[in-house]
Order: sequence, then C-alpha cells, then structure tokens
Amino acid sequence: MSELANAAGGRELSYAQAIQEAIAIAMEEDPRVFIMGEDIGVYGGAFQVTGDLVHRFGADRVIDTPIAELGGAGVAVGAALTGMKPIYEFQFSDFATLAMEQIVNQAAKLRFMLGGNVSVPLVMRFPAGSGTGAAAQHSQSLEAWLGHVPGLKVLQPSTPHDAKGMLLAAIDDPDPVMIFEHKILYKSKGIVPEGRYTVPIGKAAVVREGRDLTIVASAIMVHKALAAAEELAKDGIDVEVVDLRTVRPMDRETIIASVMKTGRLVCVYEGVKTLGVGAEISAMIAESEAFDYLDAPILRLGGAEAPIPYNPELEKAVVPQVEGIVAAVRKLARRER
Amino acid sequence: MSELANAAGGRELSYAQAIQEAIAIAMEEDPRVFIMGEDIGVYGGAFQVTGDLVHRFGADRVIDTPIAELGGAGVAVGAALTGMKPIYEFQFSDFATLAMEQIVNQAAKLRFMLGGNVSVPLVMRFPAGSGTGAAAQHSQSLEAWLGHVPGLKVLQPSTPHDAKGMLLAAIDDPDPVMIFEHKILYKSKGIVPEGRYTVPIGKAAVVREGRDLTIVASAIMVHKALAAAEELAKDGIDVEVVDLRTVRPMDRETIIASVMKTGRLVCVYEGVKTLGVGAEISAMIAESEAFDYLDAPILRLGGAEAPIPYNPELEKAVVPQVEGIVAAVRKLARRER
Amino acid sequence: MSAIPKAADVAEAAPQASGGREGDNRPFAFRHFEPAVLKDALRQMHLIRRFEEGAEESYMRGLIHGTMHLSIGQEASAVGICLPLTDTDQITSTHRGHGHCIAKGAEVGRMFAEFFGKETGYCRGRGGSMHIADVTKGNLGANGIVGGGLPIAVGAALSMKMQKRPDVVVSFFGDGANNEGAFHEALNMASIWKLPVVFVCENNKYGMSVSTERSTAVKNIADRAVAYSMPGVTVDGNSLSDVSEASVTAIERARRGEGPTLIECKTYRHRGHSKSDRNRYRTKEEIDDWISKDPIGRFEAELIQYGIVTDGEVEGIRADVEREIAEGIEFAKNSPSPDPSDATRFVYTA
Amino acid sequence: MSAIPKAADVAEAAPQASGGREGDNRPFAFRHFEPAVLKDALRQMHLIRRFEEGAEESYMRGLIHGTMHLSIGQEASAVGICLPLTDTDQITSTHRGHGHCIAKGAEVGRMFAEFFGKETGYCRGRGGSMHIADVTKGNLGANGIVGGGLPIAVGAALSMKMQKRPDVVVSFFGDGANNEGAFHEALNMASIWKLPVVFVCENNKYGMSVSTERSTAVKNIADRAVAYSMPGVTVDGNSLSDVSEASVTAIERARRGEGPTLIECKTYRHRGHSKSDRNRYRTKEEIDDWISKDPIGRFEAELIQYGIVTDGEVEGIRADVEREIAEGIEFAKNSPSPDPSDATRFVYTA
Ligand SMILES: Cc1ncc(C[n+]2csc(CCOP(=O)(O)OP(=O)(O)O)c2C)c(N)n1
Ligand SMILES: Cc1ncc(C[n+]2csc(CCOP(=O)(O)OP(=O)(O)O)c2C)c(N)n1
Ligand SMILES: [Mg+2]
Ligand SMILES: [Mg+2]
Repeated sequence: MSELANAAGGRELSYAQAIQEAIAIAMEEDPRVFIMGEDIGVYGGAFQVTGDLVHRFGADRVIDTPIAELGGAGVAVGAALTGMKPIYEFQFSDFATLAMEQIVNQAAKLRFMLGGNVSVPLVMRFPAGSGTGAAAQHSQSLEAWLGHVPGLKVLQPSTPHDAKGMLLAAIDDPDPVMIFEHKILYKSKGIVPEGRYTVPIGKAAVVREGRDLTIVASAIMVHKALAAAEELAKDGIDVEVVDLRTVRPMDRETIIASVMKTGRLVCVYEGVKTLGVGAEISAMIAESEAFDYLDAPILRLGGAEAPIPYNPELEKAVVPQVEGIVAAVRKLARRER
Repeated sequence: MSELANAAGGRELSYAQAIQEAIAIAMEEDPRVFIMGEDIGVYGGAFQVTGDLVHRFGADRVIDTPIAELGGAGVAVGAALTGMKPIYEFQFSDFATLAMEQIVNQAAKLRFMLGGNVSVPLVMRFPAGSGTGAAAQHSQSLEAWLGHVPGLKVLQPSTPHDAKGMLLAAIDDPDPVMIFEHKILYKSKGIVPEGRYTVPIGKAAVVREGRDLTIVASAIMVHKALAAAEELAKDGIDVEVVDLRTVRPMDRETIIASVMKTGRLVCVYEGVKTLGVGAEISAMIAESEAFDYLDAPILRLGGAEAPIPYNPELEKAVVPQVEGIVAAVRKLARRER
Repeated sequence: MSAIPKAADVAEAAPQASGGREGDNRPFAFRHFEPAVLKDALRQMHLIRRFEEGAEESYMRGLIHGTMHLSIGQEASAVGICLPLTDTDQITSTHRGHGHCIAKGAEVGRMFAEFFGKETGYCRGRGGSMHIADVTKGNLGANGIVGGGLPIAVGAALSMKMQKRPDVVVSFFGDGANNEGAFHEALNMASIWKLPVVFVCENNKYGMSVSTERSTAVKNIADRAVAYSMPGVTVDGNSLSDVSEASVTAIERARRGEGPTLIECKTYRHRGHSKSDRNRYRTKEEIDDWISKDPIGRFEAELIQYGIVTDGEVEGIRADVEREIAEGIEFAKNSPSPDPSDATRFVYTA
Repeated sequence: MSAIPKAADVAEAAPQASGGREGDNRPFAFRHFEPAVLKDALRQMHLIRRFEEGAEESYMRGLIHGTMHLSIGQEASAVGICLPLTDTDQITSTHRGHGHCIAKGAEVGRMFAEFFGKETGYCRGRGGSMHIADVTKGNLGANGIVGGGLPIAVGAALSMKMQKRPDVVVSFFGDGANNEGAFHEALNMASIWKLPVVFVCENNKYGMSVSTERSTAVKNIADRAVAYSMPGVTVDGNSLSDVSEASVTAIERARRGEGPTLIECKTYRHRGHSKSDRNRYRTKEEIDDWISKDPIGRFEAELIQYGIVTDGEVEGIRADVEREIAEGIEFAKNSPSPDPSDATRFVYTA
C-alpha cells in the first residue's frame, strides 16, 4: 500500500496524524491560525492529536487553557471576531455541554444578529463516540445537537484523508465549523496526500457503489457499513455505501440520487437513534423526489435509547455493529413492497 | 363558556395560571416539592408563572437563585438525589445552554450510571419559542436537543388543561422531566379542571379527527394546525390534527394509527426544521408499518434555517404560519401517488 | 474611590495617569482631560439619556416591539469608562447597552433604526436592542446572555495581544452577571495570561429583582478581584470623574501589558428592569434617593463650578442633543424595513 | 496549617473541636480521636493504597478495560476529611475517587466488581471507576465531569437543610476544577444560603498536565474563599492530622448552621494522571520528593511515636488489608457479568 501511496503523493498516516498535519499546515501558512484547549501543549492532547505542535509553534500559539470549557469557547469566539482564526479542542465532546451557550448563542448567531457585519471564523474539534470503556460521560455523540443549529457547519470525517482535508476546509471557512472526530478512528490509518488540499464541506461521498440498497453512514459507522456490505455481497446483495461526511449542511443531492437508484435506504449512525442524524436523513428522503422510488420503509440503526455503559459487552450492545447491519439490510433488501 | 366550564368542574384559566395551580397543588400535598429559579419570588417570574407563590409558600420553598444556570440546575439535581422533588424554572429556555452539562451528563444519566440505585425526580421548565420580539438569544426551541437524550422525558403541552395535568404528572414521575412551555401560550386561555388530575406522559392526543391527511403538530403549532384545518375543511380537505404533547418517549401508536388511516402526513413544529422534532416523527413513520399506507411524501414544516430575527415581519417569516400550513397541505392532499 | 486588597497597584499607577497642574485640587477628570473632552462627555450623557427616553416614547407609540432595558441613571459609568478609549479599542456590552454603544461612538439614528427593526439599523433590524453593535467603532455588541460578553472580551484581548496591537478591551457586565460561571472563567484566564482587558461591573444593586445582598456572597463585587490576583476598585458610579479615573488607571495598566483590572461602578437604574417590571422589589424612597444622585446633574454642576461650561452652553448642548434625537427618530421611521424574503440572509458568510 | 483571610472563624472554632487532655502537645488527631479510630484510619489508608495497586495490577492483567485515575499519595486527604463523617452525611467525589469511596465506607469487593464491569459492582458494571457510588453510605458518586459534583453537593446540602437533617455534605474536587464556572456558582450559592457543605480541594499541583501556576490566578486555592465570604484554609494534605483538624472544624461549623468552608489539601499523586499519561510535565525529582513525603509512612510513624500502635500491629493491619484486597479481587473475578440484553435497563425508574 505504501508504494501506491507514494505514487499518489501520499503516505499512510493515522487519523490523528492527519489532523495534526492539517493544523501544522494552516499554522505555517497563516499567523492568524492558532489552537487552544486542555492539555494540548506538552501533554500533546488527550488523544495525542496535537502531539509536539507546541514545540514547533510555541506555547503562544498552542495554548493550554485552564479547565474551563465555557470560558475557553468564549475566548475562541472573541478571538475569531477580532481577526484571529482559532481552533478550539474539546478534550471530549461531552464537555462541550458546558460550552453550548457560547457555541450556540454566540458563535452560531453573531453574524446573523449583527446583520452580517461580522464573521466568526472558528473551528471546534470534538472527540466523540464510544468504544473506549470510558462510560456515559465520556462517550457521547452529540453531532445531532449542533446539526440542529443554523449558523454552524458540522462535519464528521471518517478517514485520515478526509480528516485532514475537511479540517483545512474548515479553517479556510469564514464561519464556525464544528468537527466531530470519532475517538476510535484516531489510530486508524489511511493514505493521506502531502501538503495542502481540501475536502469540500457539504459533500457526501459514495464510498462503495451498489444497486440494491443504500446505506448512509457517518463517522465510524462508514467502516462498519463497508464491512457489512462485503458480507452482504456474498449473499448477492449489492449495497451502496454513502459516507455522510457533513451533517450540516446535508448533501441532499448525493443521498437522493443514491436512493433513487437503489430504492432502499438504511441510515446507520452511532448517536442515539431518536432525533439522531439518521432521523434527518430519513425525513429528508421521505419528503424528497426520492420518496416515489422507495421500495421499502427507511430503516435507521442508531444508538440505543440509553447512556453508554461501562461494561464492554454492554457498550458494544448499545451501538450498531456489523452483524446488526447485515441482518437489517438482509431483511429490508428481501422485503417486497 | 364559563357555564360549561363550571359544569365540567373547570374554569377558564390561562396557561400560566394553570401551571401555577399545578405547582401550588403539588407543594401543598408534598413538602418535598419546591421551586427554584431566577426572579420567581417577589417578581413572580419573568412570565408571571409563579406569581404570588412566594407569599403562599415562603422564600424557603420558592427560591430566588443568583443568575447561575449551571449551578442552579446542579443544585436541583443534588436536591432530587437526596429526597427532595425540585422544580427548576429556566427564565428562558435559551439559558439552559449554560446548564446542559448538569441536565445531560448528570440528571439524565445518574440513575443509569449508578446501576439503578438512585432516581432523580426533577422537573425543569423551559419557556421557549419566538414571537415576543426578543430576538435570537431569547426565542429558541431546543426541545429536539433534550428529546435526543435517553434518561429524560420531554413534554410540550399546548393547552392550559395539559399544562396543568402534565406538570402534575411530571412532578409525580420519579425521573427527570423537561417541560417546554411556549411563551406565546402563557396568556392563552382554556378550561382547566379544579384540583389534582394528571395528563399522561407519552400520550399524543388526536385533537381533531379527519380522513384525508394527518398533521402532527407540537406546542403552539397545534393551534395553527387547527386553524389551518378549519380553513382546509372549506376546500373539502378533512385534516386530522394530532397534538404530539410528548417528544420523548414519543407516542408511536397514536401517530402510526392516524397515518394508517389518512395515508398522508405533515409534521408542523417551530424548532429549526433540520433535526427538529418533525424529523423524528417523519423517520419514525417511514420505518413503521404505516410506511405502506403512505400515499404521498411526508412533509415537514419547521423553523427556517436561521436564528430568530428581531424585526417582527422577519420573525414571523422564519416559523410556520397558518397560510403556509394551508398551502402545503393543499398541495400534498391533492398529490396523486 | 475605595480601594480593596491588591488595589495597591492601582494606587501606584494613578499618579502617572493624572495630568494637570501641580496643586490642582479639582477632581481627576478636570485635571486629566481637556475642556472639549469634558464638554463632549456631558453631551454624550445627555444623548444617552434622551436616546433612552426617546426609545421609551417610541415604545409607547408602538414603534418598537419586544422589550428594552434602559440604563437611565447609569450614564456616568458608560461615558466615564469609555473616555480613554480609541476607536480601535474594543468593548463588549450587555442587554443594558445603549449607553456603552453611544459612548463608544455610535450614531443614534442607526440605533433607533435598529430598535425599529429597520434595514438601516446597525444590525439591519435583525438584532434589536439586545444585540446592537457598531463593530467599526470597536463595539462587539450588546449581548442577550448575562455574562456572555465576558469570555468574548478575554478572547478579543488575547487577539490584541497576539496581533501585537496596542488596543485594549473593556467588558461591561452587571452585578447579576458576577455570579455566573463565565465571570469566573473569564477573569481567571485574563489574569493568568496578563491580557489587556478591563472588567467593568455596573453594580446597580439588582440583577432583575434580586439584590446583590441576596445573590452575592461579597459586599463589593470588586472584592472578588483578589481571587484573580488583579486590582479591584469600587467607585462611585454616578461620578463621571471617579469612573474616568479608575478607567484611565486600568486602561493604562492594560496598555502597558500588566494585565486586567476589575472596576465596580456603584450606580442605579431609575427605570424598571425591562418593560414588564412591576417594581415589587424596590421602595419608592430608594429610587427617589438615587434620582437625587443623578449623574448628569452632578457632572453638569461640576462643569459649571470649575468653569468649563456656562449655563448657556449647557442649554446649547441640550438643544443639540434634542435635535439629534429628533432627527435620529425621523431617520429611523423613514427607513425601509427588511424584506421578509431575506429572512435567512446573513446566517452564513459563504 | 496556614490560614488565609477570613480563616479567623476557623481558628476561633478550632478549640471547641479539639478534645483531649490539657497540655497535650500531640497533633490534633491524636488529641481528638480515640486510638481505635486512628488505627482504623491507618487501615483505610492502606486499604486505599492497596486497592489502587490492585486495580493497577488487574489492569495489567487485562481484567479492567477503560482508564483509571489513581490517588496513590493522596490517602491522607480522603481519610482525614471523612473521619468526622457519619453514614448519613453525604459526599460528592471525583474521577479520582477510590479513596473517597473507601473512606466513606465502601467494600473493596464491590468496588473491584464495578471496575471489572460485573453485575455485583456498586453500579452493576454500568458506571465503572468514574462513577462508583455507594449511596447507602452517603457517597453520591464519583463524577466524570471535572467540577460536576460541586453544584450537586450544594443541592444535597440544601436538601439536608430543608429536611432539617443534621447531616452535612462534603464535596471533593481537584485544583483543576477550581477554574470551572461550576466552582464559582456552587460556592456562591452555598455561602449566601449558609448551607452545611464543606468544599475540599485536593490540590495535587496539576490538572492533568497543567500546573496550578499556569492555570490558576491565585497561589493557594483557598485564597478564593474570600470571594465567597467563607473561611478558607490550606493544609498539608499529606498530614492525616492536619487534614482531620480542618475537617472537624469545618464540619462542626456546618452542623451548627454557620455555613460552608473551603479546605485546600496540598498533596500529590504519585502516578500519572491516567493510564495514558506519558509524564512529560513533571520531573523525576519532584515526584521523588513527594514520594518521600508519603502520607501513609508519616501517619504510621506518628502512630508508633505516640504509642497508639506497635510495629507488630502495623504488620497485622497490612496483612489484613492484603487479605481483604485479595478476597475482593476474587469476588469480583468470580462475579457474573451483566447480560447484554439488559443494556438499556436502569435508564428510567418507571
Ligand atoms: C444567562 C442569562 N440568565 C438570565 C437572563 C435574564 N436576565 C436578563 S438581564 C437579567 C438581570 C441581569 O442583572 P445584572 O447583571 O445586574 O444587569 P442589570 O440588568 O442590572 O443591568 C436577567 C436575569 C439572561 N439574559 N441571561
Ligand atoms: C469538564 C471536564 N473537563 C475536562 C475533563 C478531562 N479531565 C479529567 S480529569 C482532568 C484533570 C482534573 O484536574 P484536577 O481537578 O486537578 O483533578 P486531579 O486529576 O488532579 O485529581 C481533566 C482535564 C473532564 N473530565 N471534565
Ligand atoms: Mg444589576
Ligand atoms: Mg489536580
């Protein structure tokens, strides 16, 4: 794979390394870019995303904050309002519950409330998701919350390639962009081009083509969906997998086109099923021109209606797994209208 | 109307008065019940919901807090954990963004995280919605956020009758119950029975029967939907209106039965359309047995993808209005599959 | 001006700030500022007062919907604090922010237009009273969230420092806001990073209906400065001169890179908290007592006493202000409303 | 025990608290507590230490997944603070809460079981290390949110007061937590309402990797007590006796209805922040220096010096603890795991 990678001007990097590379590129290019958060300096970040950036850029541009998420987020907003381009790292997305005021009432609304006279070029990064045995207060997936908020853009890259390209797109963006990074993905590897490139905000990606059924999946679920698709191919069920990539603004065109082709839709996401990302995907399709092409109900596989438990078997049981996806798709694909 | 009211053991009360009556009944019955919040004492509450309760029950049970929503919510959680039954009033639901940590990480999850060893019998009240000219930071509808959180129950009563009955049910409930009260409804009037009664949590209400199409509406939109239904009746379109009443847990049975009867569904809600309450209603139907009965796409009329503007015409333009509902229903009802 | 622990730094710094002749016994402002500046300060105080009275009248006439928070009685604090600021210095303001906005150089016509929800308003009618901002003059905006501006101000100050700009940031907030977590987090960060920011608490004794005695565990808000190792001063917020002295001292300190200061201006709002206030928590005596300490009358009397203005000039200022307000209201009235089809504009830049 | 402003109240209250004979020059704990209590305090300190070492070993052996935060080195603070508490007094704890849990009377077997994710664990395997709670002993739980327990403790104290219970609440938190807004809001409310709560800051010099010098604008966290008009004391957190003296004083004050106290225990964690800590922010010298101040060795030496225990008794305590830990691990290992089909149980009561 590494030869292939070199040919394409890329190398294998982990998702965390890809993010770090994007930050470094942006900070080298633009003195307005800086990063702040808890333990992102000498510690290198709870998930080692910032790594040794503090040694490359100094503690004035890689700023360790006190443990104060509301204030920290507000500082980022104030800096963004006055000429800087901050990146704010939440240590875990769960702690963003302390900062919703600044994110939602201030960052998202300031441009609008001030009649277009300001922009808030701010990037926030949210390590999210379960699977680390860290229990209910360190494992949530809250992308649906921010996806509900006009003024924000909300991303969920699923590969190292996209993690780098979408972060660079986010830093270029004049508006506040929220990036949910699944913690389990940080160590996943993939080919990442060198240097600057961007992956557009608002574009889903068809990561596997298929004729029989569409799975729209987000973040880590993209990989589970792809694994399920391989399994299902053995049964002769040809699944198309769409990587959502952006929760807000959602890529209607790509998803609608896929469903119009396959006639069947399953949404797979880790966040709690009720009012999670898949609710919007489903509702968007059900009111679109794709409705008439639907040959079966729209299924959602989302997180269980429970907090994330500590025990590892319970923890697995509350989020969609490959077997569950396979079973659900099999049932839906065979259903006659 | 007042004769009728007396006959039924009720009187006309405003929505705000109905809530106050529920609080008073609960506080009289149970010394564990108390209410806390900002300016709920001598001021009587920003919307005069608590009125003169402080004079009836004293400042020790009608507690004015400092302006400190995170701390206040946490105090309520701590009291609920240790034998009391607090009611916490947010002055505006927008300020709950400061308290999400305590609501979501603590109140909602404590019972689960502690393996069922505790309950958190807590009621929180959130004055919500637009229409008062208070602009973007005082007009949000965030019920979808809390509807996404397992461990919480989330209510949106639309009438004085339900406001009283659901609040009493919420206070009786052993788990944390979040009640979104639309500010514009506070002065609306309706027949309210005297004394104690409860309206069940988790039950939607068919408030108008019809054959042609189902509107599921929540909070103030129930009234707009009813007005639209009257208008549409003139065209011979017979609309069934379902008052959602509970966002979490959602009443699947009532909504599915209605859609199986009418074959067409429009969801009307004030919160932002994307990932708002209607997304869940739509997705729930699209994956249910009602799917095969659908004769048309599922429409959603939700809030615009923008913060609430100050200017009154703009403010009206960003939330569903009767004319918009009428137009949408007309189009959908006439659509041939 | 009563100092509290740590205020020593302030006291030391003060002499540098105070200009004027040796042996000049007049209050600070009269020693420190040119007569023209002082006259303009009086004009601004009148302009704020009449702006808010004009808003009140407009509300009665149905020209304004929504609510409003008037700062009548608090003008010395807004004007006194902003006296040493330049147009590139920044402020964050509050729900009670008309005074700050005018003191930072905004035009009343565009402010009325915002109040009336017009396209010519500072926020094109999208923000209203609680969000008025004139960023061209360094006003980052009123804020509907109590305490919401505090961390934003710290971020702006970090920004000034990172960009090596000479500018400072002033963050206005109320006594009620001082119990919010945002206050604590903001002051702590400003202090550890030695940022050029001045925190100005306008202590009007009440956060809505709750008195500071009932809400706040310290007597003076400035007493909390100790918890952030920054100077804290409590001043008579109805004395333009006392306020300006604290402001000059704190702003010079901030500009020298020595870090933040907490200033508490003790003052009073003559009106209710907002339009829906039935005033059940203050006595008529208390209100009357404070009206007798009106900051505008006091400053006017001092200006006359020290020979900066004549009675006639005062009349002239009042007449000018009157005209400016009338013109502002006319401008606003005659301005176009936003087009409802534009309701979702300005959500995103791109 | 160094007092800071407002600590006068504490000093005055202290004599009431200290029992024992006239002219007794031994440290407070030796005057105040019965020998049996002191011996049990030593046993608890050993139990905490061995519990965490056992957890570490279990982690190495793959019996535990997830992370863990060890309090090795901080045992005097947990045990000293809880000494005067009854089973109906309440505590809120932190992510580094094993010590608090044991000091408040929990059984190590059920704690290990929780750690191992077993149905017999205190939280039936749903909570894990960061949520262990034994509510039957008044432990409202560890908390994964830094500062999350502070307002909850204030609420519990309000509850005690409303129910006219004689019980008090202790809220443990770290130095890192003292910069959270929740700290400010909680302490302010506790003070204005004079609630029976004691705030105990375990200052181990770092919030994860960031030292208090870099994160906190005051030298001693207890200096912040002034901002809430409550007594604030800083004690040597590695001295069981000093900690217990501050605790007894504060708890008696709380029980008398005189309101909250802020206690700061200066201490140190020997281990990294969590399992993923690569220790890039502390020197070996600093760690070794603190290991030499180990609270268990110190207390043991004092007990022997004052003739409360013999060397042989210490050996006995250690052996007992060893057995208790071994049995606890066995119990946990042999306990059943929850049934995955029960994954959504306990979300709602009804
Ligand atoms: C976070 C938040 N909580 C509550 C409110 C409602 N509210 C608006 S102003 C106010 C009182 C603020 O008091 P203070 O800070 O003293 O300012 P003042 O109104 O006295 O100028 C309250 C409670 C709000 N806007 N934001
Ligand atoms: C609100 C919140 N922010 C950040 C974290 C991540 N985190 C867990 S412990 C910790 C350090 C806490 O420091 P301190 O309060 O001093 O406690 P210590 O770990 O030293 O015992 C951090 C940053 C968290 N759990 N919660
Ligand atoms: Mg005030
Ligand atoms: Mg620490």
